Amino acid sequence: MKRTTLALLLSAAGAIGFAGLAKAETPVKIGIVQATSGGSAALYGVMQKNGAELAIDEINASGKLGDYKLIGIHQDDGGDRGQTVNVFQRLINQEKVAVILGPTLTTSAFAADPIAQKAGVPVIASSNTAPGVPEIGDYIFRTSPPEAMVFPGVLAYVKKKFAPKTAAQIYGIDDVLMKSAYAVHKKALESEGIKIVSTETFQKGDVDYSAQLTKIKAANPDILVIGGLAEETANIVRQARQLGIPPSTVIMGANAAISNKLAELAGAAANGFVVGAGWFINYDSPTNKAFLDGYRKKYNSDPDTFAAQAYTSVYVVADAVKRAGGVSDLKKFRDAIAATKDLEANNGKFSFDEHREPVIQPKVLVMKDGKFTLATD
Amino acid sequence: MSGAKLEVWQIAKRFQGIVAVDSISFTAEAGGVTGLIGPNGSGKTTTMNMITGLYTIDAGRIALDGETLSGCSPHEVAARGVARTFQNIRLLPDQSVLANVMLGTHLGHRKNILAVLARLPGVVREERAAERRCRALLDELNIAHLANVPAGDLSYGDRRRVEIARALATQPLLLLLDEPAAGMNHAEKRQLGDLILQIRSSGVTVLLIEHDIDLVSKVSDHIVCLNFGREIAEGTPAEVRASPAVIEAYLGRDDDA
Amino acid sequence: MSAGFSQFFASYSNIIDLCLLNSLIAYGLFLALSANMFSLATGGFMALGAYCSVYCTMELGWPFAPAVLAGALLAAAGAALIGAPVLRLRGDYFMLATFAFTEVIRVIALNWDSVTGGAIGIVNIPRYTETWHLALAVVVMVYVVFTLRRSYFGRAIAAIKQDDVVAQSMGVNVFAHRLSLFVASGFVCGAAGALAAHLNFFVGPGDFGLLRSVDALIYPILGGVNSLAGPIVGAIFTTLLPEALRFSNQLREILMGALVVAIVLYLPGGAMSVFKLRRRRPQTPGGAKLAPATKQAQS
Amino acid sequence: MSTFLQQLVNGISLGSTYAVFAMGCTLIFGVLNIVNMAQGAFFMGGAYFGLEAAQLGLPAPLALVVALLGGGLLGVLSELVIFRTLRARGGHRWMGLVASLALARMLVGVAQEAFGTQVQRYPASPLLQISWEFGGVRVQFLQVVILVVSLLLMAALAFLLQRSSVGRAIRTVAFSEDVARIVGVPVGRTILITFFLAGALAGASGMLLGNLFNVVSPFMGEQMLVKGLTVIILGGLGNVPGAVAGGFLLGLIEVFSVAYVSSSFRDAIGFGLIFVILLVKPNGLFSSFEERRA
Repeated sequence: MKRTTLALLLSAAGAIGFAGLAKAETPVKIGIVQATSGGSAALYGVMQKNGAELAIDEINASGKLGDYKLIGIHQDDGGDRGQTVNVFQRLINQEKVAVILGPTLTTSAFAADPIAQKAGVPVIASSNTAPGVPEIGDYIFRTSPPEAMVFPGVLAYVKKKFAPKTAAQIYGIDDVLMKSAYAVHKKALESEGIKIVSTETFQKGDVDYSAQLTKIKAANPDILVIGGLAEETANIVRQARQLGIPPSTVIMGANAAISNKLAELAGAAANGFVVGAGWFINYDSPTNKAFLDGYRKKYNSDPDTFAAQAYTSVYVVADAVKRAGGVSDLKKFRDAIAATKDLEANNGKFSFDEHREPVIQPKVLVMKDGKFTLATD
Repeated sequence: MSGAKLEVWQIAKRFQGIVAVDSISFTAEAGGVTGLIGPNGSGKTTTMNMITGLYTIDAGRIALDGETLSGCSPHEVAARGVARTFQNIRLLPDQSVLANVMLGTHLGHRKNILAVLARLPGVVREERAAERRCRALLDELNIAHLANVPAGDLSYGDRRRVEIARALATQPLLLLLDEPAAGMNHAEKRQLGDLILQIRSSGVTVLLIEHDIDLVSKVSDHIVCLNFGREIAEGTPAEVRASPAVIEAYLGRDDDA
Repeated sequence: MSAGFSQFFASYSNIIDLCLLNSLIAYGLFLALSANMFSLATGGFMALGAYCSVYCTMELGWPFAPAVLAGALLAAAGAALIGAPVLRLRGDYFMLATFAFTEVIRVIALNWDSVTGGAIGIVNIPRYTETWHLALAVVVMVYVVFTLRRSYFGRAIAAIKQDDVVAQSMGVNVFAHRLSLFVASGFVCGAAGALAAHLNFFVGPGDFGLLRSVDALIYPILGGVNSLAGPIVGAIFTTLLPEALRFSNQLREILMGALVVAIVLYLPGGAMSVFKLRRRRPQTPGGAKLAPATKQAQS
Repeated sequence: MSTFLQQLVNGISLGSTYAVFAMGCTLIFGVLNIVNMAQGAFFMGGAYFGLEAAQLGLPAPLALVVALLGGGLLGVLSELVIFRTLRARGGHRWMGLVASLALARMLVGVAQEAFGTQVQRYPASPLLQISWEFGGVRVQFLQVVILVVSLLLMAALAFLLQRSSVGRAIRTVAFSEDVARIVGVPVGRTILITFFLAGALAGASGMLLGNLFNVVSPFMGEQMLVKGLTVIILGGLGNVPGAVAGGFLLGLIEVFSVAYVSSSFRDAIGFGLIFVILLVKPNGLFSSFEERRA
């Protein structure tokens, strides 16, 4: 019993990969490592998988890559970095993928990216915004703008418009993304000479922020900076207003809070919410419109910033495949990715800088009547 | 080997305000068999649990060979040479009879954990000696043929024997038997009586808690009778059987004797 | 042939490592479970072992072996510290108290940025843990458990597990035995935490929460708490299952849950109980509800 | 002062959701001496049942009934599939923990398949936007509604347990299954009803919390399960009034540790306190100490 079960499991484990092999075209295998199960990581894992798969379908259908056919191989790591490493090893050594998109969590990236780096397989992340990810090695890229690229611009706008003197911060202390966003926010506030009068934290899965917000209310800050994901931010904004934090207190969010969910969950309370982003849903460009139409048609819902960034990642890959003339030489392919310049993406012109970070035009957005709109001075 | 003298002075026990045992005193002389009788709920098992340290006592003192026993935890009591059986037989049902009895040799082992992990020759010798001793005990109790049978598969009478063997494996100075005859038929009771006398002859002090007055009278040198947590009679079997208080306590309730 | 092997190893080395690591953890829990301690302290112990060993290797520049030992000893010290009060608690109260320990350690790790890096964790940890280290640790544990089981310690522990009143009455110091097992469990989990920290370049507080502690319990229970091989079987099964079911994508969680439920229902004594096809004895009537939970675990 | 009162309101409001959820957990324990780790998933399931009903246009009270029934149904399912089978096979109680955890994971997977991973919310109603301010203390209409509904559920359960024949049967089985059998209580059915009640309470609290905090997600049950376990142990396992008191107490502990110590150490303070309480009162805060009889 034991032996047969084990044998079965092993053979099943080995046999998984051969699913999408062998077509007439030259395949370009893309590993998509996104958590689609395993708790809150699945929230943005699913969005990125959707965004990437949409882009793969579009590119294959358009025929713009000629004989090259993109094959997306999605693997769920369950948000568990042990599994992320398993998946990376198998994608690299067994599937021989040309590039890996992901992983969902920064912690997974720290564990798994070194394997790809060592094997010389490029990795493009679309949700790791913590410092230190591209520093793992020269094969590691990301299309998700780090908070430090976005927030100072937003704060400058708020400072100019509202002249705040004091600020309160609240952030997710057990989330890598938010912990690093918090540090960026704090530094920016300090360098703008805004006094931080209250700092509060919350944890993943929390739904009640009233205790923290009551404390913040008592400190009466001019601005409230939230380091949270869209769902968390929405609830914090809503509860802040319910508890009577006045509209004169401007609420600002992190890049990751860009999502239509925010307006949906926070309702009218979200009006006046300020956030910076590389991408936003109402960004007016043909590329973004095509993305939105395609996404809504395929998934019957709205994309968020993670879906948008994963979508961009695939276009970066396609562009590099074209310029490198295939992926038979991964070094050449990597160089082509690194050389990405002014690619027409859903958030404007997209390039990588010399640190393999995205170069985008950060935009300052204000929530108006349930829609993110570009801030006007 | 010679047994130890057990002295009990005015011990008492309450459970949530209800008095279970109220000031009992008696002595079990070294090398003798003392019977502790009384109707159901008279406090016999509570007394036994106080002696073995399972219950803390609320008042009084217990001493073994003159040294205080009360206040010791159960394993310390056992280390002082007190072994017991249980009213509702408590064997480890999945384990073999031999393994159950071997548990009784626990205190006899002297080797430390590192020696055990290294399986030093001394450890192996100790284990073998313990096993030999237990097999000899099983032999004495006529259950050697059951050594490898899981304890849970045994008949009622055999389980009682295994429990007694386990208690004897601790090489006790004082053996407490809690209603060993419960559920036994006449033949089994007779065998049990012989066994108790045999244990007595080896020098071990025995405190026998029992319902069955005939059995107790047959094997005891001395009997203490309890009712409602109090001592109502004490003396030789003949004296206790003649006591009016004992007759009254048992009158009409003598259903299984 | 050797090329085939090296490709296999490159593809699956981490799975092998994880199977071994989880087996080690499973034996750590096996020690606790063998005296009825349903411990959720695993996450806390592993965190102590991981952070301490990483501090030793990265900050103090110690070699790997003493660092692992230091981590394991710190976790054992933690176990000794909480063990004395917590072991007085029964069943589910014990479970919650140990979980509280894990949570407190996790919150400290989240807040003590200068040592743990907070939520961001510690990155670029040198990879010192080799597959053979893990294999050796598992072999040592198998030997220890095997040897203990045939000694008087083993008999005492088995008695504590099934009926601690009997064990006490036979002279077994139940508290001391349980405390030593709890400390040993802490030591093993601490060592596992130290080895895990040096396996994948990174540690963070998220690695050591409730999920980790619950998974660690599931390994030996699923494999069988009465069998020497139970922990390994349970750990390997639970580690391979998500890999084997990866093809099923979204349905994976559902299938995994269903499989575990099926095993529990058809082999309620754990997977290894399949080798013990002994007939079930009728339960003694009365007291079934209040009887020690361990009674009649096999089918 | 107003900040203190506001925090008190926050704590009571949070505590009421804990209390309703914990009642279900403790009920199961009281009757069967087991912890059902799938209660968190029933909580999540109830929130989705209520959400579906509300989206179909059912008024909130009816949606709550749907959540109750839905949660109860899941409870019954867990008894029929897992616990009954395990009892019949004489499985170790740890197996019940493992199996109910696995069931919880399955249900989370199913919810993810059916409703997606994204957070959803209940339809907004203008009625729910109302709030009052008393000297700087904000009280929302919704908080009051939920507190009232929670208290009603507690009262209903208390009435059911103390006054009805079903309650008598449940209490008898809780006292001893054997005694229940002897006096002719249908044990199997009573246990099934207990599971239904526990699931229903979980489901109802799922919808209440979902409404109060505007959150419905497949993962919402995991944290609640931890809170529920904490509460029932605080209140004494199997002690229903203890669970209610423990629920409010935990809500207040959490809120006040944020208010007067630090939000970063909220859980450490909460758990540290529980640790200490257990050391002083090993059977929970609301139980009288009873010497263990051998």
